[in-house]
Amino acid sequence: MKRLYNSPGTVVSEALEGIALTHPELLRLAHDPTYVARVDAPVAGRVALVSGGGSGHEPMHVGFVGPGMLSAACPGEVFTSPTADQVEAAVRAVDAGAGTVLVVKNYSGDVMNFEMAAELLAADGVDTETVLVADDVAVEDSTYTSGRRGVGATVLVEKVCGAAAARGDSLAQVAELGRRVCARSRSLGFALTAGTVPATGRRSFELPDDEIEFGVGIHGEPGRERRPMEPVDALVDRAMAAICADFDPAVLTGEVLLFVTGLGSATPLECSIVARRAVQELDRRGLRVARNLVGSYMTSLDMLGVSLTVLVLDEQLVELWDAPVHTAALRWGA
Amino acid sequence: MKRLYNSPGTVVSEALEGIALTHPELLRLAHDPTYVARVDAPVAGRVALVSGGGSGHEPMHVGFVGPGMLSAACPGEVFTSPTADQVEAAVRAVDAGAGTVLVVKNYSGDVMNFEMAAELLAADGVDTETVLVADDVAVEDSTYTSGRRGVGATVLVEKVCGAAAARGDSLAQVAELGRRVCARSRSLGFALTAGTVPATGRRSFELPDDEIEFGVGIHGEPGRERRPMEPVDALVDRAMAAICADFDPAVLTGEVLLFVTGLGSATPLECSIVARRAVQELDRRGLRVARNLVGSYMTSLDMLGVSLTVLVLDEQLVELWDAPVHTAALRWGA
Amino acid sequence: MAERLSATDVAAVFHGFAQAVERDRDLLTELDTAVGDGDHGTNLDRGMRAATEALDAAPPDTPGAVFNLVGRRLVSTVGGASGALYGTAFLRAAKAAGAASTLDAAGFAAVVRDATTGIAERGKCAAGDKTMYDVWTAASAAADAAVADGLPAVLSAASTAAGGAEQEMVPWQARRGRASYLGERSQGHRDPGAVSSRLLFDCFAAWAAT
Amino acid sequence: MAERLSATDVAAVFHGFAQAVERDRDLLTELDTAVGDGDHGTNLDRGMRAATEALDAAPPDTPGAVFNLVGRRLVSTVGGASGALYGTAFLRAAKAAGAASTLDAAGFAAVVRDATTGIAERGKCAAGDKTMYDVWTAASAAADAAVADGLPAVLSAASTAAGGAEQEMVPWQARRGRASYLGERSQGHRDPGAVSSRLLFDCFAAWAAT
Ligand SMILES: Nc1ncnc2c1ncn2[C@@H]1O[C@H](COP(=O)(O)OP(=O)(O)O)[C@@H](O)[C@H]1O
Ligand SMILES: Nc1ncnc2c1ncn2[C@@H]1O[C@H](COP(=O)(O)OP(=O)(O)O)[C@@H](O)[C@H]1O
Ligand SMILES: [Mg+2]
Ligand SMILES: [Mg+2]
Ligand SMILES: [Mg+2]
Ligand SMILES: [Mg+2]
Repeated sequence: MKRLYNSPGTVVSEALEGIALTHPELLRLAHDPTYVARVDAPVAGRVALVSGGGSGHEPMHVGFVGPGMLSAACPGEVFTSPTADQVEAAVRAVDAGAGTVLVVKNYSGDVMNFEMAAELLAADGVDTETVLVADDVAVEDSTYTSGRRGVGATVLVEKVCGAAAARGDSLAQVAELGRRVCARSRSLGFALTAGTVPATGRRSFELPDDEIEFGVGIHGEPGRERRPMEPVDALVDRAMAAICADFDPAVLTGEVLLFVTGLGSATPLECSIVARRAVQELDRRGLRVARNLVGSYMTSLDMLGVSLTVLVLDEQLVELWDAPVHTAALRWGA
Repeated sequence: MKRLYNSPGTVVSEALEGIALTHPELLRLAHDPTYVARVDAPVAGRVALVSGGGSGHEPMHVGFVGPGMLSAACPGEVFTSPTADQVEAAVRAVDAGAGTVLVVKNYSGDVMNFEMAAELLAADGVDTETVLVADDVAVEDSTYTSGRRGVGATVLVEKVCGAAAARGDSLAQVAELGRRVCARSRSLGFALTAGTVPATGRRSFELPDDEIEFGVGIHGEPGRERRPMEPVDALVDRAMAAICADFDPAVLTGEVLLFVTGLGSATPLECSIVARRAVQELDRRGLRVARNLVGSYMTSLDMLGVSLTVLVLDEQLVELWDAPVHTAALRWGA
Repeated sequence: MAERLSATDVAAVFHGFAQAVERDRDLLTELDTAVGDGDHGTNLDRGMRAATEALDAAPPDTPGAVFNLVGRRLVSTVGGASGALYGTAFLRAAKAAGAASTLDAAGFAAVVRDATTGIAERGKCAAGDKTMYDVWTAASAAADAAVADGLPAVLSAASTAAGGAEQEMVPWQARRGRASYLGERSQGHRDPGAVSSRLLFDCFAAWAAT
Repeated sequence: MAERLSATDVAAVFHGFAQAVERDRDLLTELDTAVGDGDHGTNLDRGMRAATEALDAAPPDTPGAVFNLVGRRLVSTVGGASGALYGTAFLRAAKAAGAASTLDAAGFAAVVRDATTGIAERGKCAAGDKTMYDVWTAASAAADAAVADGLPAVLSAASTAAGGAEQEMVPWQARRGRASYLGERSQGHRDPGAVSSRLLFDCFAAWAAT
């Protein structure tokens, strides 16, 4: 399959060079090991915030590095979590002595590599706290699985923790807020086609023209269920039903934040059509969409699909969401 | 082909509803005729700025409505210019008595419908000035063609004119600045696949796996030339050569703005890889990329490709580019 | 055979045109996909549906009023090049028809002549640019030449000339509209607007033949 | 047949493993595409290239130092679950091997035992979860049981047990790693990490057989 690459092996490194070249006032790209940090890090007296994961999900995470959000991001190869070295080096580069919160999506590889890094840092007196994001209701959370995957809520955790760190919250407070976002977020995605992995030049899975994968992840894993294709409103309703059913009913009231992310090839037209129905559905359930974010912020290469996230807001979360942020992909108030 | 639609006929109207529902503080959607206006328009004492065109290019133009950019946008059906009615109604809604600048991409349909609207408005005493964007060097500009197409420079014109209008420039001044951006901008795009038109569910053109269209437009028109597929760096070099060769050498010096827009399905990884090479190429030619914008800002449904635009800067253009803007798709300083 | 077109007659022709456009919608879109952006059939179908609905809702009582209503509805609902061009053409036709209750051979030829000028002005196009204008000028010239032979002859001559022009243009290179971006690659393709214009003149001729 | 593994021997085995991974890279990636994210072959190939380059650049002089260098390179270059797991396994193996200049049957069995425990701790996995851990436990148990029969017997028993376990797991449902997201749909697929682990034990056995 044709793509805009030079060669499969250089996709990540060339893209990172491109990002660094086009955001010199914001970002610094480090090599061996690879990470991307705020130019102004470490920021004295502030908790640092580091995340990372496999590449192929852009703008996450590198696009969220900057004032009000991440201090650094560690991009792995496509769909491959970063190495422990990358995480360790990034934290050492941005930690200002106030400790570092690690935002980790719940995938075996990510969890293990961040954990190894945290062990190495702890041995050296660098404090870290880990916020584990596991919001995907498509996956059963039981002792017989690796637990839920981390998807859309990751972006929300990074925004909220970034704002908390910027205003001077302590390591424990920033981590606590991140966990609060996790506890109040649920997500679900569906896809009409898989993404095209650079290394193979092929889609991770093939779907007939009348079928979709419901409950997909962002790494080309097939979803939990293969279903017949339906008009998008029906798919959104189905996703919303699964998301809402998973919340404790006592929590799911009042104001919510709706996050709709395209998974790669969904056009802005399609994202808006999905957002329309999602807002209507939440409204029908008596929930007010007080904040929203719609666009392709967490992707899976060129997958055609969307992922929906609902975060139940409270006053503090609204304040932190609204706080200024200045990153390549998300910017307001600055 | 599967897409995230309910039905081909409702794509535009549902997407507009979605945008309005998710940006109530920023935008107002009017029906019969359809347009999208800033909630705070008309802004007293300020020149208004109206653009529009066929849909399928999102976020352009609706995503650029807001303080510091467009006063209103008129979205037509997919790849179909808006009607004269839409333009007329939008201008009437946002004109504050200081006149309105119309940003028109040079396509027969757009030109004629905006012209009809301008005639109707003039008859009623509403002053308009038209800035015609025609930056695509892939098209020969001669009396034997409809002239060059308007592509990427449109976004730059809207940003610069929006900033000029916001600071209080007169109708003539705002239009003059828009024409200045046009005179100093050149663009070229290439695509590996065409977009999928909702009405037919098919790609506008089919390309074999080892060929590309060089010099494509954004409406599914084939390009000027079908070429063998090459690594993306070679394609970027080829596009840059065409762009730079088209400038008056006396103009093409000093600082430039580089705009790389994905055309629909180009991933952020791909856009960054393209941007990397484009910056390097401009650098090699002794030009400094003082400002840049990289992302999918002007698209052609789900076309897989990119379009490159170079704008030769001067002090005033830098100032207007940097001025605050608050729209759904472009936001800084606000 | 009728020597005069009434308001009802003109409305009937537009109903026929709407049906023809609906029938050939995919063909028109197909032709526009090859040289343009693939919307001409959809565009015109949307517009003619709106136009015939308006004609049914409040049937106008002069040919001029029919042209005016159709022109206005097209301007409001089509967009694109063809919305502006057909809209302008029919609004000019309305002006040429004035308040007369019927159109005879000379009246019809005058209507086509003014509509054709409207297209040239709106499209800034000339003969040989390979657009709908080439079909309209051919039809207009043929209509003018046949005025002495009466309305049915005028309508039939216009239709024949339109068909001939549409075919003759195929090898040309487009110099206006989206097809012009293709340069030499536009050669050998039928122009979608020329084909739809030809359909319109066919509908007038069909009315005369019944 | 050699009763002891020297540093050179262990390095030779890792060279063999690197070749086997390069040869079977597409198979491993294919298996990972079916139940995971399609990178296991690429991941391990990248890591083992880096590891063998490091071994060639500065050949370590104890088996423990070989394991340590390979473990470190994998931790630095692989990422993903397998980078952490193989990295941890070999770093633990290095500790178990200590400063000894060679490994005998008991030494090798102890190395495998500690590496296996490292995988369990790092992966928070248990027997039956359908991961590489099932292959390692099977190999470790077989190695322990064969210690009295000498090193070649230990290596051959480990390899046979690894192969048997890898096959036996196929119908199981995965409970750790990406394959677990598939639930019942993971049944009937080979686990990529189990297959690569099996390759490693085959390489040790192949060394003993030459
Ligand atoms: N400048 C022009 N002058 C005359 N006719 C034109 C011009 N531009 C386009 N056309 C006609 O319009 C037709 C295309 O109509 P349509 O596809 O509906 O609009 P658009 O090109 O805006 O998509 C062409 O086939 C051609 O006949
Ligand atoms: N929690 C775990 N415990 C033990 N082994 C695991 C665990 N998670 C994954 N694995 C092993 O790792 C293999 C996948 O490796 P790889 O594809 O390189 O990493 P990733 O899953 O991060 O893409 C699986 O086949 C499985 O054997
Ligand atoms: Mg992986
Ligand atoms: Mg069109
Ligand atoms: Mg068209
Ligand atoms: Mg994998």
